[in-house]
Amino acid sequence: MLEITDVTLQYGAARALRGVSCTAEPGQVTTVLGRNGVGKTSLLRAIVGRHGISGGAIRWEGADIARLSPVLRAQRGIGYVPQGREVFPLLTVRENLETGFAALPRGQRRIPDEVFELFPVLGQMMNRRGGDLSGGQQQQLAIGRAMVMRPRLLVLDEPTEGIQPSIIKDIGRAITWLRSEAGMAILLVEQYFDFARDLADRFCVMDRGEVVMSGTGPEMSGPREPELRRWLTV
Amino acid sequence: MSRPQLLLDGVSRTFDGFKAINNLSMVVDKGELRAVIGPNGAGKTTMMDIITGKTRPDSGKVLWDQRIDLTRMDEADTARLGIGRKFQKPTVFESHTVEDNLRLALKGGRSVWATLFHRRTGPENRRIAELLDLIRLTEARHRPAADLSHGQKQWLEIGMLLAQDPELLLVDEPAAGMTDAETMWTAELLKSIAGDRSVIVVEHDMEFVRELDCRVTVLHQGSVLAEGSLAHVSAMPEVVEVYLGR
Amino acid sequence: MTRLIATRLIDRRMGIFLIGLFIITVALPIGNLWIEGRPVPSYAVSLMGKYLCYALLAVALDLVWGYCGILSLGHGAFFALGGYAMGMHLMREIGTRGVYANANLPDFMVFLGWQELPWFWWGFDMFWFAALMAMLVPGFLAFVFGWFAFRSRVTGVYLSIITQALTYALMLAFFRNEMGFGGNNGLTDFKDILGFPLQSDRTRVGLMVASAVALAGGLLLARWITTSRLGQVLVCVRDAESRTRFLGYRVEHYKLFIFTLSAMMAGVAGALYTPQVGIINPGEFSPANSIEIVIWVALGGRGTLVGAALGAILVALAKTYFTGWMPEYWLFALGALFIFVTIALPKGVLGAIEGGLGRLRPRRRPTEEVRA
Amino acid sequence: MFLRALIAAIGLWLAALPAVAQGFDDLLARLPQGSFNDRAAVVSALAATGDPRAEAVLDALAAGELHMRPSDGALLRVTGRGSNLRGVDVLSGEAVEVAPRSTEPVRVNNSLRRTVRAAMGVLTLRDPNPARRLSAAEAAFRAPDPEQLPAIDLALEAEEDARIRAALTQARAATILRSDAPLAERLEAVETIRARAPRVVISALSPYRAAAEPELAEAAGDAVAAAERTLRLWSQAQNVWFGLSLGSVLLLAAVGLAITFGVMGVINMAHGELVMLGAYTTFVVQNAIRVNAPHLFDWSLLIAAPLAFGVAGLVGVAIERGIVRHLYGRPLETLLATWGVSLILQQAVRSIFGPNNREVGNPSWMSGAFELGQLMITWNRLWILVFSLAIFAILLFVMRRTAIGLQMRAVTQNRAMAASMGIRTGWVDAMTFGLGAGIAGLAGVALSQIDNVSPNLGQNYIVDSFMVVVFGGAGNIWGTLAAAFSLGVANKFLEPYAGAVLAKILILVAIILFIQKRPRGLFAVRGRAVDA
Amino acid sequence: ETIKVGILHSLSGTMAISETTLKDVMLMLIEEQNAKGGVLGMQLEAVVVDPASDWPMFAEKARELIEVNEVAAVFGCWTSVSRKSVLPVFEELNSILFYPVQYEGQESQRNVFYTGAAPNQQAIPAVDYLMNEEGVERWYLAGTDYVYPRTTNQILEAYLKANGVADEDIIINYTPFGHSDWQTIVSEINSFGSAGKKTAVVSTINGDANVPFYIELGNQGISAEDIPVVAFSVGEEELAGLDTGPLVGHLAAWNYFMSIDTPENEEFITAWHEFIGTEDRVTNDPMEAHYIGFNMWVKAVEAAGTTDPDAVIDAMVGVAVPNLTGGLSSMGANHHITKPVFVGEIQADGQFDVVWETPGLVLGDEWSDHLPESADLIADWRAPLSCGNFNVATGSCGGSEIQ
Ligand SMILES: Nc1ncnc2c1ncn2[C@@H]1O[C@H](COP(=O)(O)OP(=O)(O)OP(=O)(O)O)[C@@H](O)[C@H]1O
Ligand SMILES: Nc1ncnc2c1ncn2[C@@H]1O[C@H](COP(=O)(O)OP(=O)(O)OP(=O)(O)O)[C@@H](O)[C@H]1O
Ligand SMILES: NC(N)=O
Ligand SMILES: [Mg+2]
Ligand SMILES: [Mg+2]
Repeated sequence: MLEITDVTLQYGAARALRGVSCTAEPGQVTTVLGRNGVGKTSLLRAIVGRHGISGGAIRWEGADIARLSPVLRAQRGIGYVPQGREVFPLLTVRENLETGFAALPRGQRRIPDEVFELFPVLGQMMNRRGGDLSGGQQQQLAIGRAMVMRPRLLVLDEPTEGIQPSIIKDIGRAITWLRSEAGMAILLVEQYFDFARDLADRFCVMDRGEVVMSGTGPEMSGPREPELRRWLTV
Repeated sequence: MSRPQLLLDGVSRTFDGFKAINNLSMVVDKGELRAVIGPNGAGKTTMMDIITGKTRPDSGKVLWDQRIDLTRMDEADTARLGIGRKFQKPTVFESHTVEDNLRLALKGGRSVWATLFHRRTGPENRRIAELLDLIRLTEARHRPAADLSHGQKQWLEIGMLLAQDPELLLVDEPAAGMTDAETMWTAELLKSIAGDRSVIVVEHDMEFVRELDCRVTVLHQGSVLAEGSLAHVSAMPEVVEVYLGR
Repeated sequence: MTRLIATRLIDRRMGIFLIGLFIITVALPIGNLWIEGRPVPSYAVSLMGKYLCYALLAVALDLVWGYCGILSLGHGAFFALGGYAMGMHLMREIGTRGVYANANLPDFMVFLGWQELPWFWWGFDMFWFAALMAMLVPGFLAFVFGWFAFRSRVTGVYLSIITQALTYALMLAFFRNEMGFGGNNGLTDFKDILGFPLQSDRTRVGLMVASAVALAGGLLLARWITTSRLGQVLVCVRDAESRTRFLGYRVEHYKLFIFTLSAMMAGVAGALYTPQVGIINPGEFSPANSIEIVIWVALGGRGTLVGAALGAILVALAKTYFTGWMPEYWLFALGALFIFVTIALPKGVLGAIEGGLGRLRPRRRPTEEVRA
Repeated sequence: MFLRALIAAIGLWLAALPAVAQGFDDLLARLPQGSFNDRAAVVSALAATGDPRAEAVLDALAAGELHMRPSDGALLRVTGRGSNLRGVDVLSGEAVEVAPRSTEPVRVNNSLRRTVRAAMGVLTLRDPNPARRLSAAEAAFRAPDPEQLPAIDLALEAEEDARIRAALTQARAATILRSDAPLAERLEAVETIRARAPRVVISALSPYRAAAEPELAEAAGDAVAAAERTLRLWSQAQNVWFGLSLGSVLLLAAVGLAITFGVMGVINMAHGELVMLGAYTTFVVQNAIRVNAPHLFDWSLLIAAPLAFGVAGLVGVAIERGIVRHLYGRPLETLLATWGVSLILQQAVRSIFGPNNREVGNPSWMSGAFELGQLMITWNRLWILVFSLAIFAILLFVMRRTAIGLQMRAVTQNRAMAASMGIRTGWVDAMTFGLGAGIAGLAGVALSQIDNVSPNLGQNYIVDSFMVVVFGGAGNIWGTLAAAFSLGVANKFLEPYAGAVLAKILILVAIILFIQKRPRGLFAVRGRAVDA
Repeated sequence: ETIKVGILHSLSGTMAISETTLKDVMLMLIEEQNAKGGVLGMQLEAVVVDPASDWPMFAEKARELIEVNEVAAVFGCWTSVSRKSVLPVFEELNSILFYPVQYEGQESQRNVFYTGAAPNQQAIPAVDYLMNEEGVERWYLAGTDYVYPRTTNQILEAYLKANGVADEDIIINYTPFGHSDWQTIVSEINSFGSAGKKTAVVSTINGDANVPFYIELGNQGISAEDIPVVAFSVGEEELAGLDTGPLVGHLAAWNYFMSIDTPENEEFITAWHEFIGTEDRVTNDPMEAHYIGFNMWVKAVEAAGTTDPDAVIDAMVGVAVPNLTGGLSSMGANHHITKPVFVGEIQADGQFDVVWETPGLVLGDEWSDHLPESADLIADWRAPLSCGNFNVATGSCGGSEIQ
């Protein structure tokens, strides 16, 4: 289980997170919502170790990982799909996927079939360079690449951005599958409300670097929905 | 009758043997708002690259205002003709402040001498304030663009596009990374611009496209699969098959 | 309005630097010429003059590299061309005082058995012509070179390496006696400039002051450009060239403008340098020299103008001092200095000074370009 | 038996010439004096006396060890210097005491040595050792002397070895040509010589193009012209070979940089110094071998190669961990820091090994040349070409086919994302830089065979190697290969016409122009990712 | 109180390879002189600076030595361009420079004493030797592209043609500094040399480029007996970096060889080995030049009784000191010295074996008689002429030195 307590994060003098707490449990999807610039990405960056935190604790599977390097966190089973895709532009699609092997023991170094079932286009474009793919294809590659790592915690930053509707649906199905079949803990940042609501077991809403509201998935469409929607409008 | 602002005729482009654009033809009238949808990799962004002169087509014609051949122009030329573009992946000038990003985009002299002797004017300042307000970055106006979040950069790009005041706006996925409410608001904004200006929008968010309420072109494998109202195209089984899904 | 321009041009760091420069230009001559016992040896005067030329050269490079992202590894070529233009004039000034006492031909031509002055030496007997050429020749070369390269969108390391190829080719060409520029020895043994003997202290002081004025002028001009809208466009080109095009700016024009201007500044620096060191030879074209200019700028602080000037002076000073103080080990010291500055002072010497003083508001350094 | 007869025959013949009809001792006394030309005559005469002591005298003379003791005019063979000075009386063969500076050397120069060799050739034409007979025949061909004709004829008669017979026939032809034999015989000689390699033909027959007899002049002219035509054809092949060989040197110098600069994007100004370290490692290894195990000398390069890889690689790792690591994200500043490193390494080598060139020898398998048609192929160039291609192949394999190669590329394209994929970026960075540096070290081993081993070694290659990597297209290892060889070959085709300086200028201008056409090098990495 | 002596040799950069040794030998000479009681009863103090193979820096450092350190004389420079760069400084500040390297001539300056060879002390005798003793008729002049080779070759070309060598029997070829790929040129030499006439190569190839040149020569099997190479810039120091086995018999012309067997030389070599701490280091011609120059300076200072430059310059002319090859070298009125000329053949041990020498000492000819422009010029720094470029045809002192 991932437990985030009271985390603060700064860019120079500017604070992006002010005492954020939330959790993500295996077999559950936790979604983080919030307007632009409220600190969602910053929170994920804190979790995967892209950016150091200046206060609070991040615990994963019982151990404090806040001081660990991103590599060690990856090796502890944290997979990351960043905002903006960040595929390796000059590696082929195959090679991009194979970068996921680094954190795996030797015996498990193969690309799971689910990746190609979910994103058939990747299978067709195995030898094309990642950077040449279309925006949506790159997004699919980024998700596929994280799946190759077979993580126990999957951190997704707006994974539906730029993806065609039919595949969004597939991604939704995939997340459900990963959650229930593979028992993964999933932390999902999402702007696309309906998509988030369909998947969420838990949610939290951020504003100006703080968690301002949280609850269970079903609560997203209930009496609390108007309040929730208010946090998402300007 | 309306005059075609932009005409693509039989445009093709191949990358290493892969046909990204395949005999694509399309007409956009002056003042028209047009939505372009289609699966990932259908060639939407590449089409914009061709219109703006970033990519040269292997064959086919691209006509601006019925007479100017865009395939011979480079990016700066097309921008000067009045074609503005927002990119799928937000790209802003990171070491400039938000305000300066807008100022640099603002319509005006683009030559070396003009910029060397440029002075700020009252109207210019007012327009900047207006735009900042519109994209809700007034507070961040003095921050370097590098410090913005992903979504904020999207907004800044939209602001820069508006600042250019172009004849034709090419808008690649404006709603990505926006909340639903912002998405709707953006749709309103684009609708209000159309009429005066021509607009081509690429988006995967069907709610947004519905809100635009305009003619929709569906691209698939580099050519037009269907064209018509959203209701019309989304009822077509091919479109459902390759794009919308079940 | 003038106040406005002044504040735009002279921020705190520029102000402090110009004041320092002014003090030096006043104090050194006084100490050298008018105070009893001459506390300032002539040695120090011409040394300072040389440093100031280097500083101007560094400012020229900072203009293209720091603000427009063009890493020129061939700026020494423009400097050297300026130097040669002035050197040619000084050669012509020698007249019949050369060893072969030939009124028309410089010594090396007599020696090579040339009968008449080649056409490209015509006009260099006039100072104004040489001074003009010191700017126009580097400017023209930069213009032609840049016109092709920028139009073909040669960028990054590719541009850097062809600028290096340019200066390397020029070095080899100037080595050749057939070129008519004195071969490997270059031009030396100058006598006087504008009628003033080069060996007199007053002339030396005059040249140093001229260099200081040129440096101050260069700095202010560079500052004026970089703080204008054009300067902002240059930064756009540096950070996201392609995006700049989509806004309708013709990137190649901007690059060409700044590159040519910078080459002309480098030419001026070279023209002032030659009479002060007394020799100009193809060694100035060597790629290593051009790399050293980049080193000055990086050390002082890229994209700061004043930092570039400071970096040039510091490195030159360190070299002068170290080569005399520990001739056998000075490379260790200089190498260590470079490493130390890069690692410990990421914003260059200027950044460190300002950070250390802490009084000046922290100015954001423009982010680096991602890949050279 | 035969020898004696031969010598007697020559002796008789020579006796007819009054100038040289002198006693052996007389001649010996005249050996140390006069001009080299005078003494050449004395040498011939000495050989002609047939005196068996002549061989010892001439042998010592050819070796440059013949001294004369002014006190009594005795001829000694003196070897060694200083305290190891040893003397032997050449005539008696007895050891004698010699004090320093008590004797004067009998000077030999190249032309005298040639005469001595020819004179001794007469003595060795019938030597039991076939190799000596062959070289005697060759010597007779190169310095034909009509006076030796009878000796050659006799030798030819008795010779059984086909190769030596052929050589003797050639020698005979050359000698006849030089003599005043009848025209028909001399024309026949021209035909005989024509069969030899073109260069030899030119050298042997050119003088006769101006012969008094028009037929002879024409025949010689024909033969020379034909030989020149053949050579001109071959010279194109030769240019290609020279070009490939120059290309292999460029490739060696650049291939390490193709990693540190091309792949990692680090402007590594210390690259040349890493090459230099490899060369110095070779020097140290050879020195150790010379002192401790001279029989291993031929293996010295093979021993040095892994060590050079290790030394340069470790220094590379140290540079990466100590300096470059702090500069990812500010790639241009690596230029400043690595320039500093390069200054320090240069001065360190200068302080430790001194500023002078150090001697690194060629093992026997890297010395000399062989001929392929009319191509002269030197072994060291050939091995260097092979070596550079082998390094290239290994490198290509590592980068393209191994997990670490994939990780190297991933890390350099996006360090943060690679870390998030669980790739140990620090380790991979160190290994990548270390690999590039190690390969630079290997290049140093090869370059030590054809260039100076001095503190300046690195500086001589740095500009060229950046040029090659960039011209080929940074980031593309194949590009580096193509660039190295195309620049090499182009250079070598230009050089004969333009001269070395102008050729180099032209190449530089060509690079500038070529980059206008292909702004990202020969093998540009193209596609969306790069023009964004 | 001490007398300061400046040492202006590059200790870093491309020329360090040659010049560092000269700095060391100067330190040794000064140390020895101090052990003998110094000069004028004062100890000498060496001031070492590093001009870093950078020509303008030579001028800067020269000025520093004279103005700041107030040295009595400077021993320094190697390349001609470095000398050209410092000339105005020595003239302006009226100090003394000893220049120890063989050079192209065409210069005589009041403040400079040229202890290296002028072309007539090296190039011309060497060519004479090849013509007369080896019967060479065809000439390949290979040089690095800079002033010394260019001038030397120009003089040689004039000289050869005057001696009846035809145009087509001379090739002049230049290569850039540090040229390392000699395949084409060596093979061209090979072709040029196989035209049936005795051929020789005259090499003015400089410094670093020599090692790869000789390696290629050896590997392409060009032996000295076929095509001898005579070099003017290759000495013991350069050979130390080479396996000389394949090069035996190739030639060099100098005024000194380490192998020359005289008591003075033996003493010098012993002292050198002791000073430098290893038996591996060789001695060479420019070292001897400094040895001669330094001893001349000491003698002139003692004679003048002062280190005042004017007095010393006047006292220098006519000073004679033993050289290391058994003769007595003296300073001419043209500020060049008299030296014997030796032609030596390379031996397998990296030393040279003298095969020929001039019968007596030869005075350096500052203005070559073989070039029309300088044939009428002479230098004589004694009063009343006191001129570095006196034109005997016009009877006037043309040029910079007259006031
Ligand atoms: N430079 C290139 N090299 C190779 N293939 C390319 C290149 N540019 C585009 N493509 C290919 O062309 C196709 C069209 O790409 P494009 O970016 O236009 O798609 P798109 O319609 O914008 O998709 P998305 O909705 O995902 O943004 C893709 O399959 C892409 O891989
Ligand atoms: N590198 C940075 N340096 C300085 N400030 C930053 C940086 N990155 C983000 N910020 C600021 O931190 C705040 C939080 O940014 P973050 O990227 O976490 O937002 P977000 O919630 O992910 O927004 P979006 O929905 O637009 O992606 C924003 O105000 C942003 O301006
Ligand atoms: N004087 C020389 N050898 O440069
Ligand atoms: Mg975000
Ligand atoms: Mg797209």
